[in-house]
Formats: sequence, structure tokens, C-alpha cells
Amino acid sequence: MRNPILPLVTCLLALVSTPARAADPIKVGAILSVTGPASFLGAPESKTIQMFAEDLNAKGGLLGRKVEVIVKDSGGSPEKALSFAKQLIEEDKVLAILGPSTSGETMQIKGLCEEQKTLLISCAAAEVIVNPVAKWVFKTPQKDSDAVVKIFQHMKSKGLTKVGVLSSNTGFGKAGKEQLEKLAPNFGVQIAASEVYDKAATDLTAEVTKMKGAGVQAIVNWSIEPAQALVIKNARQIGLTIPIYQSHGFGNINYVKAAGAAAEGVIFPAGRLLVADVLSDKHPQKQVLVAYKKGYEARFKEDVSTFGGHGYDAMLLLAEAVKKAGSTDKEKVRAALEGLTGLVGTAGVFKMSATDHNGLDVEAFELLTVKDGRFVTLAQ
Amino acid sequence: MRSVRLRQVAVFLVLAGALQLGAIAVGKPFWQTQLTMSAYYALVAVGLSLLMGYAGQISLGHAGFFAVGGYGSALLTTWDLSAHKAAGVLQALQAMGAVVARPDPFGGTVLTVHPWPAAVVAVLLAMAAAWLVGIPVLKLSGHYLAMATLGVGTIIAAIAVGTQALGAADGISGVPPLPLLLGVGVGGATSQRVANYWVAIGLLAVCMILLLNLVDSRVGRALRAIHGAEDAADAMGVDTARYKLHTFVVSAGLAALAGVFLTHFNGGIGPSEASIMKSVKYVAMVAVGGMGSLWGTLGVSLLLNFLSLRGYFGTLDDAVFGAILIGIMLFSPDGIMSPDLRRILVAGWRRLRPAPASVEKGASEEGR
Amino acid sequence: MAGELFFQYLIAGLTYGTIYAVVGMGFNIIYNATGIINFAQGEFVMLGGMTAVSLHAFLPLPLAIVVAVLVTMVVGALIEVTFIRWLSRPSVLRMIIITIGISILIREAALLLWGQDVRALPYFTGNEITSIAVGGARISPQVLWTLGACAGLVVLVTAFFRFTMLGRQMRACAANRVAASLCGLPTRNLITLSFVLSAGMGALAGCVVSPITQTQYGIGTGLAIKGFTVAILGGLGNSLAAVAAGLLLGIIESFSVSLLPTAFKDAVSIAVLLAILFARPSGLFGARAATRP
Amino acid sequence: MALLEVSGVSKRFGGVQAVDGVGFRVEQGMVKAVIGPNGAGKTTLFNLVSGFFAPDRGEIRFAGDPIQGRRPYQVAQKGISRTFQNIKLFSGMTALENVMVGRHLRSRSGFVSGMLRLPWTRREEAEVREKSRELMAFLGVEQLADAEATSLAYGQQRAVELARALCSDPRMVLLDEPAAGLNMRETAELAKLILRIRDRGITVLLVEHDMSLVMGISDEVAVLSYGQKIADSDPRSVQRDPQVVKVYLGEEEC
Repeated sequence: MRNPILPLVTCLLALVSTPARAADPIKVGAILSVTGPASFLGAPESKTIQMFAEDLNAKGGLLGRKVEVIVKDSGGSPEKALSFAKQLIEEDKVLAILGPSTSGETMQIKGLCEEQKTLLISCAAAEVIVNPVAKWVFKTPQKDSDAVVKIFQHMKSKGLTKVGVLSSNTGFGKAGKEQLEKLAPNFGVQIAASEVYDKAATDLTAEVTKMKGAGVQAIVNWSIEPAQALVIKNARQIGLTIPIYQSHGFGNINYVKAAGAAAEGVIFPAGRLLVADVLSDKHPQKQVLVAYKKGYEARFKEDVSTFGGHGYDAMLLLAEAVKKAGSTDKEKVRAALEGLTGLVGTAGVFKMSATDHNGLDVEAFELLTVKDGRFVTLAQ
Repeated sequence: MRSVRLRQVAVFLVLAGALQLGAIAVGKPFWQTQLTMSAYYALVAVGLSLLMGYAGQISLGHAGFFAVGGYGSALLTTWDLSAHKAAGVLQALQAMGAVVARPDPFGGTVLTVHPWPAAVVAVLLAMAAAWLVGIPVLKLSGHYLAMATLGVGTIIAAIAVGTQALGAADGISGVPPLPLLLGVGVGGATSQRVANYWVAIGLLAVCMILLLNLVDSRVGRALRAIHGAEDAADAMGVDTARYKLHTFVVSAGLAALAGVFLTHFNGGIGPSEASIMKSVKYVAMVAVGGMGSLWGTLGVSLLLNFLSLRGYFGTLDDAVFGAILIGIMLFSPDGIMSPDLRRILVAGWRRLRPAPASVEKGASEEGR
Repeated sequence: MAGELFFQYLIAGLTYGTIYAVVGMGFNIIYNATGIINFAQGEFVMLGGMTAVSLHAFLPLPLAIVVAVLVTMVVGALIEVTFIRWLSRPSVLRMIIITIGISILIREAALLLWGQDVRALPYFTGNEITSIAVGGARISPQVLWTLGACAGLVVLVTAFFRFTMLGRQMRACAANRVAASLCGLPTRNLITLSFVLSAGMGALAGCVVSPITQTQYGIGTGLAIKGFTVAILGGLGNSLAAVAAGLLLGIIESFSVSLLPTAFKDAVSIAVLLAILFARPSGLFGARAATRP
Repeated sequence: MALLEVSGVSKRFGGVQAVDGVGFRVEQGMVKAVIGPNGAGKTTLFNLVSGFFAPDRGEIRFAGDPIQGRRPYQVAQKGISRTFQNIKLFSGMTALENVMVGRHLRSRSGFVSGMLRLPWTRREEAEVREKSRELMAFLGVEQLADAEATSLAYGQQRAVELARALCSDPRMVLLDEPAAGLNMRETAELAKLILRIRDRGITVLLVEHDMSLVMGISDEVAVLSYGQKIADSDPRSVQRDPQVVKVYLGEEEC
């Protein structure tokens, strides 16, 4: 048996020799999937949060103290998210954790944040994050149920009753599918076919063919991943001309570019960020949206997306809560956050309460469509 | 030979203790959490090292068996059976204590399977799956075996992501702790961080003793014979198919055991635990640790998992892993435990300190 | 199932199938020359697509594709020279691990270079919604480009190996490297050439399928797994068999969607193909190099 | 009743009829040799008996029960062990460990008892180790016990492989060209060794080219040519058999 101890020692010694961290600014943790399968969510969120923090510090920070954001890249894996959450809470003693980007990761660390009494402001959309309400857990993206209501209202007005549902096999897709199946009867809508497709699919012709076979009058494609553009292209390519509804996960101009001409006429509910410059001046969100859009696009040379907006709202909610509480005591900041109303964010006007840790309602949504490759508000 | 093995395990335990005290001394007691998680992942790698290093069979689907163990115990300990409380069999199980009522995080009471029977069922389920799959799979060799195990891993991953009862993409959360003795439970409670660290290190040490004994026993010799010259082993009366199958089942069992404990420690499990990339990482750690070396694999997987879970490499985590993979495989094909790498380390170390004018002793070991 | 729907599923299956087939062929070319299973094969497809999209910003489409293929070929050669050339008698497992490491490094480099956004080449003819009727089913012309390109590649590769001098030399090197070098064949360069050829093929496939599948830095891994599946199930080393196995895999996947929930598409197709593998361990059409160690 | 009965055994590989209707008997305690020019089908016959190939036709009985078509490990369980033409020692293991694997059939500790190292397992291990050392001593190579098996000299590896074959206390041992590569002195020693093996009550079936070895120690000699048996009797009469001389024309140095 060769003597194994020498390399084992070298491995374990390497662990001990890492630097300690300084600790006077307000520390805020952020767990985002900057790389990996959900990088299109985490990357814009991370850039936005860091931009927000730098602007905040330039204006004197919070309560006179600098804000230090510690961003951890979970790569979309729940076990890393959990490990980072424990580090941020126990070691870095962060005031709050922003993110994670995906619902799956949020569900994994939700229990820990409750137990450790640490604020969690998630950028993931699934309704189950805040329903049933957990004391310390909030989320910035709009409610899936509101998006579904917006879509079904429009369908009802167009007399569409037989619908096909396609959703991606992610937390976002699963949450949307559940809400669609739950609320369909309320609007007299019958879901004739429902399929879950792989988030990394390379072609979905077979799936849309199944929809065509079911003779549906419209398709709802609930996904936040790039693969959703395939559904739109493939549907048009096999000759389906029925209306296609997307979810608020379509809020990234790259998806319109990916779907190209097929995206014309697609209808989807979204925050007003994507049509900021077209909004009327007296709209409450106009000023915030335009400022964020200009700042982001100037700084990062890439189009703004609603996903980045979720990061913006998370920082905004935290900053306002700390200002209102006038202290960095966790319990006070939490109570302040829960009491925030009339706060204008990119996803809508937040009205938090003890029973609603999302604070957005149907009004946060606007039905948008795509015309000549650009987002425009749908003329009702 | 037996004393050598016990001495090694004792040294490992002392090292683990030193690491823990070192962490606390440096003001980082929290490292124990990541070390605990890494210890459970190391258990999977060590089990795989038995299969790959000794029986010479590759498996690209071991994350699948980890997931069967994890999901099995997670499902059984969170599935609320109170709906069919009246069923006779349920009452019997409840009487035996196999099914218990416990408070759920939102104030209600839930009737679920007790974590221990759930753990036993989950591990047995994984071993049964390995048995069923192993019989046809192990007739194949080389690339075909890699493909078949990759296929099995893909199927398990697709089921984990696709099944509504397993929480689809969100996985299962809210898994209760696995109760051990004197109130200690395998779970995320920060108060029990030290206890959990020693539970993980203890489990790893016990499995190492068992595996080291096995490797040095009749069965171990038969496995190494199969790896050395399979048809000669056959002629010596070794039923090679049965031994390969049993090793496959044992290593799958160890992976499932790790899945059960880590799922309780994390309080949940997600479909990413069953992904192919995870299986690939386990295989890589075995190769980097040295194909036939259980200790090498243990050391490497502890270190790599710890660094990845601590997020030291930030967004470059995968890139660093890829670089380490290539580096070790190019320069030291037998992994870090190979004699030539040790010769380089020893030579380097000797050059550092002012060596007495002793003549350089010719290294007697031959590379394998 | 109505005739028209059947045909639609069939065409969808063929589209998936050709993508898998081309990646599978890439596996075989390198395997034939070196006995190595190159897990970085999927990355060549990704590199081809991504480079072509970047070049298309200032080059006309056909030129962008050609240059992208050449660039990927150079990358293939560089990889072989830096990582693989100087290894003496590498074991199967060691090679699999090294190629896995290479695929991870290429993927991370692509992330740093191009970011995480999704990009795609424009459709070669028409745009996203143009579709033509073929036997009752409506498909995008891009599917025909893909089928045509893949068929062309198959013919080119088979002809290259059978009729050209270089092709025969590579086959000799694959059959017995020592004997080939004894006959004065430059075996080292032939192996590099196999990487170059395989990289070029992957890149061309990447460009042709980019409008259909969209290209992102991470698509390589998924394609590599499908390509590996196809190469093994066709019979390792047998390129024509890989094409047949690829089409079969695509069709099984497509029709499994029509019967079962899509979520289990991969599970069903792998289960069916594992059943075949257990029945015929040397692959559907028998591995050409059954004696390959 | 003969210990080994081979009757009407045939085996074809594609176009080549390697073994064609061969039959012979080996009595308990006998040294039987099978000789013939290269390609006569000797090794194929050997592999048929030891279970590596299944015969197309014909029957092989060992101590009365049929063993044709059985897996090699099942044939070994019946009490037949063998050596290989090109030595097949286990790489990565010491010589002693190689021989101990030979003892596999005579020991029974499994996965669980191996892991737990139960008392009886430890006793069995000691017994296996002792028996293996004793056999290595019998072959005069006990000082090589802890050396890496595959890095030993050629002759030493042959001895270790033979020790391994004997370690399962077989009733019959199949020796596949044991004298290959040995010089005159080593062959003479090998002859004495084979006789000592027979004196331990082990029947020996030998495939060999070296006439001096075969004729000296064999009780019976069977001669194969192009897969067919052309002679099968005591060494003296086989040497004078006109057919055998024709097959070996000019090679025989009396």
C-alpha cells in the first residue's frame, strides 16, 4: 500500500491559507447564476445590482455607510446556492441576500433564510416562493397568476377557448403551467394539450406538431429560456397561424431577434421597462425606467431586459427599506420592507404587506406585442 | 497488513480534526459546512474509485444513483400520507414507528415516513436499480459500458426533472433532519454544525475502513485480477460477471448513501444532482486522485468540492476544474498518487531545505 | 395519426437526426484515426456557429461560414498539437478525461469571448417564417439545407476515405499505427489531420444548423452526448452507421413526443437505444474496428 | 472410468476447421501429452476443454459430468486449472497475491465478510497465504513473493503461473506449452517438476512442442494434425507410428 499521507497533507494545507475579509460597510449578499444554464438571468441581474450599488455609493451610500455587494455565482445549481447562502449569512453577516435567479435555488435556501432570520429578496418568479408567505422571504418579479389573468382576459375578449400550453422544464415553466391550469376554468378556457419541453432543446417541431394535432385555437408558451424562440419559429414554419402568447419571461429583445420575423404579432404581458421611451410622460414609472435603461445600455453596451430589472428592484426595495428603518437591524429593515408602498420599480409600483411579499398586482403588467422587431404596447 | 490500514484511517481522522481546529482558530468555523458537504461527495467518488480503479469498470451515470438515494429519502420523508390515514397498513407502520406525524414548516402536521426507514428503502432502491441495470450493462466493455451508464444516468435525470411528484425542476425541499443519537440530527441546523462535520467524517472513515478491508480481501484480489487479466481470472474460478455486478451494486449503494445523508443535511435535493456533468465530475476526481488509490480520490474530491462550494473561483469554477483535469492527466497519468509525481514533490522539497551532503538515494519504486 | 401529421413528425425527426448524425460522424473520424473518443466534438459545432455569427457582422454569409470553418479547423489542430500529440500510448479513460477537460475549457473561453447571449445565423433562404410544403407537411427550407449539407458531408467524407491517397493513409494509420509508420506514413500529422477534418465538419454543421437551433456558448455538451450516443449505437468507427443511427435516434425522439409527454423524450430514446445495444453489443451495424482495444 | 473423456469434438472458426472430431481419454493420475505441428489445433482443443470456446459438436466429460460449453470459471470449479501459452499474470499485484487468487475456489469470504474482516475471514486469509507460500516454495520461487509479478524474469513468471494453477488443489492441470522459451537445463528441471506434480495425485494434460520433454515423462501421447487425431498411445509406439513420422518428417531427432 503506497504511503498516501504526503499528498493528502498538501491538499488539506491548501485549504487553510486563505485571506480574511474587512467588515465596516453594509454588506449585502447576492447569489446569481452568472454562468451556467440560467446565465441569461444571472448575468444582467449581477451587472444591474453592481451598477446600482456603485451609483448609491457615489451618492453617499446608505445611512452614510458604503454598501458592499458580495456576488456569488451559483451557476444555477441549488447545492452551491445553499453553500453560498450559509457563507453569506454566517460568515459575511450580510444584511440581506438578493437573488437567486431561479425558483429551484430559491426554494432550497428559503428555509435557511427563515431559520437564520435573514432577508431574502428573490429575483425568481415562481408564485410558491411567497405563497404560503414566509416571514423573511420576498420576491421582485411580478406574480405568475397576474400574468395568466392578463393573458386569459385577452383570450376571452377574442373568444379563444381551446388552448395548447407549452412550458419549459424549469422552475419558471412549472410555476406558470400550474397557474395556467388553475385559472383556466375561471375564464372558460379549456387546455386541450399541455407539454413540458427541455430548456436546452435544439428543435421543437415535434412539440408544435402535437399542438397542431390537438387543433388548439391559440398557444401559450411559458418559458424564460432562449429555447422559447424555437417554439414561435417552429409553429410558424409548420404553418400554424393561430395567435401565440408568451409569458413575462419573453422580456428580452434578444428573444425577438432570435425568433426574427416569426415574432411579429406575439402577445405577452410584461413590465413597462421594454417600452419605457414610448410611455406617456405622466406615467409614474417613466422616469425610473428611462434612467435605468439609459444607464445600463450606456455602461454595458447591451440591451436592457426585464430580468436585469428584477435585480434593480431588489436593490431598490432593500435601499428604501434601510432608509425607512433608519438602521441596519434585520428585524427593523424587514418590518420596513413589509410596509413599503407606492415604491416605483422597473416591474411596477410595489405595495408590500404582511400577506403579500411581492407587492405587485395585475396593474404591473401591460400587454405588449412585437411589431417590426420591436416591443410595442398592444392597442386594446 | 491490517495495522497499516488502521494507521492510515487514524491519520485521516487526526488530519480532519486538525483541519477543524485550524478553521476555528482562523475564525472560519463555517468551513465545516462546506467540508461536510465535500465529505459526502467524496464518499461517492471513493465508491466509484472501487468500481473504476479495482474492477476496471467505468460509470458515467453515478450521479443518477446519488439522486435515486437522495430523491428516494426526500420523497418518502416529505410525502404527506395523512390523506389516507385510515388505511390499515398505514396504522401498522405508524405503530411500528416507521411512519411518524411531525410539524411541517408552515404550522400544520404532516404524516410522513420516518427518515431512517426512508433512508434504508432509498439505498436499497438504488442498489436494486444498479442490480437490474448492471446485469445487461456489465456485459459491455470500454466505450460501450461508458455509453450504457451514461444512458442510465440520462434516464434517471430525465425522470427527476420530468416528474411532478419529484417537484420537477424545483426538486424537493423541506426534508426533515435524519435523527441520530443524543438529539443530534443530520440537518442544516447551525447549532449542530460541529456534530454534522464529525458525522460526515465518521461515515467517510467507516466506509474507508470497509473498502480498504475489501480491497485487501479475497474479493479485492479477485477484482484486481479481473482488472489485470480478465480471462486468466475467469480460468482461476472467478465468476467475473457476478463480481463486476456486485461491485457496481456496492458502489451505487455508497453513492445512494451519500445522496441520503447530503439531502438531509441540505434539507432538500434538486435535479441538478442527477445531471450528466455531475457524473463526469465524479469520474474526473477518481482519475485525478489516481485510479487505484482510494486515499488519492478522497483527498482530491475533498479539496475540489470544497473549493467549488466555497466559490473561490467565482465564475471560473468550471474552467479551473477543466484545467486541473487536463493538467493532472497530462503530467501525471496515474493521478496525484503516482510515484513519479511524488518523486517530483520529494525532489522539490529536498531542494528547498539545505540538503546535507547525502548522496541522492535512487528511488526504488517502479511506476505502475 | 393523420398522414400529414405523420409526415410532419418524420421531417422533424430527420432534422434532429441529421444534427446528431454529423456530430456522431465527427466522433468517428477522430476515433478511427486515434481510438480517442473526443468529448470536445460538440464544442467544434458551437465554435463554428459562434464564429460565423461574429464574422457575418462584416462578411457576406457564405464567406463568413467558410472562414468560420477554417478558423475552427485551426483550433482543432492547435488542440491536437498542444494536448494530444506528445502523449505516449494514452489509455482510453485518460483520453476521455482530457477531452472532457478540453471541452470545458473551450466552453468557458466562448463564454468569456461572446458572453451568454443567444445568437443565430440568418436563414439561408427566406426567414424565420418561410415554409414550403413537402408531402403535406410544411417545413422551413433550412431543414433542406441541413439535410443537403449533411448528405454532402457524408458523401465527401466517404469519398475522401475511400478514394483519396490521404484518406487511405489515414485509414491505414487507424488500422495499425505502428505498421503505418513503418511504411513511412507521417502518423503524427495524420492524427492532427483527423482532428482538423473533424473540427471542420463540426463547424460546418454548426453553421448550417445555427438558424434552426440557435447558438449559445453552452450547446456543445448536449450535442456531444447525443453524438457519442449515435457513434456508439451505429457501431464505433463506422461513419455511415453513425448517420443511420443518428436519423434513427431523431425519428424515435420525434415520434416518442407524439405518444408520450415531451419531458421524457430523452429518456424514451435512450431506453430504446440501450435495448438495442444490449441485444447487439457491437452496435446496430457492427463496429468496423471491432478489435479496437 | 477415465477422469477426462473427449469424444467427437469439432470447432470451426469461419473457414478454418480448427478441431475436427477429436476424441481421447485421460486416466486419473496420468501424464498425457498432446503434440502436433503449429496450427494442428492443440491450443484450440485446450481452450475447448477449459471452457474458453464452446465446441460446435461433440462432448467433453470430466469425472462423468459434461463440461462442454461451460464458462471457464465453472470448468475450474469442477477441478481443472490451467496455465497460458503467453503467460497471463495479474498486473499490479505481487507474485504472492497472484498465487493467492489461484486459491479463490478453495476459499469463500464474500463482499460483506471481506469488508468486516470477520474472525473466520482472517483465519481463512492466513490459511490461503500459507498455502500459497508453500506452493511457491514447492516451485522454488518463494523468495519472489513480494515482487511485482509482471516485472519478474520470464522463467520466474512461468513458475508463479504454475504455482497459481496448482493453488486451487485441482484434480487435473492443463499446461499450455510450459517448456516454451526454456533452455535444455530448465526443460529437464520442468520434467522433474511435472512428475512431482503427478506424484501429488494431480493428473497432467500437456500441450507441447519439445519432444525431449514429452517423450520422457508422458504416459500417453496424442498427436494432432490439421485438427484431426492421427495417433494416441504410449510414447514408444507413437514415435514409430509411420503417420506421425510423415507429419513430423525430418524434424524428429531420435
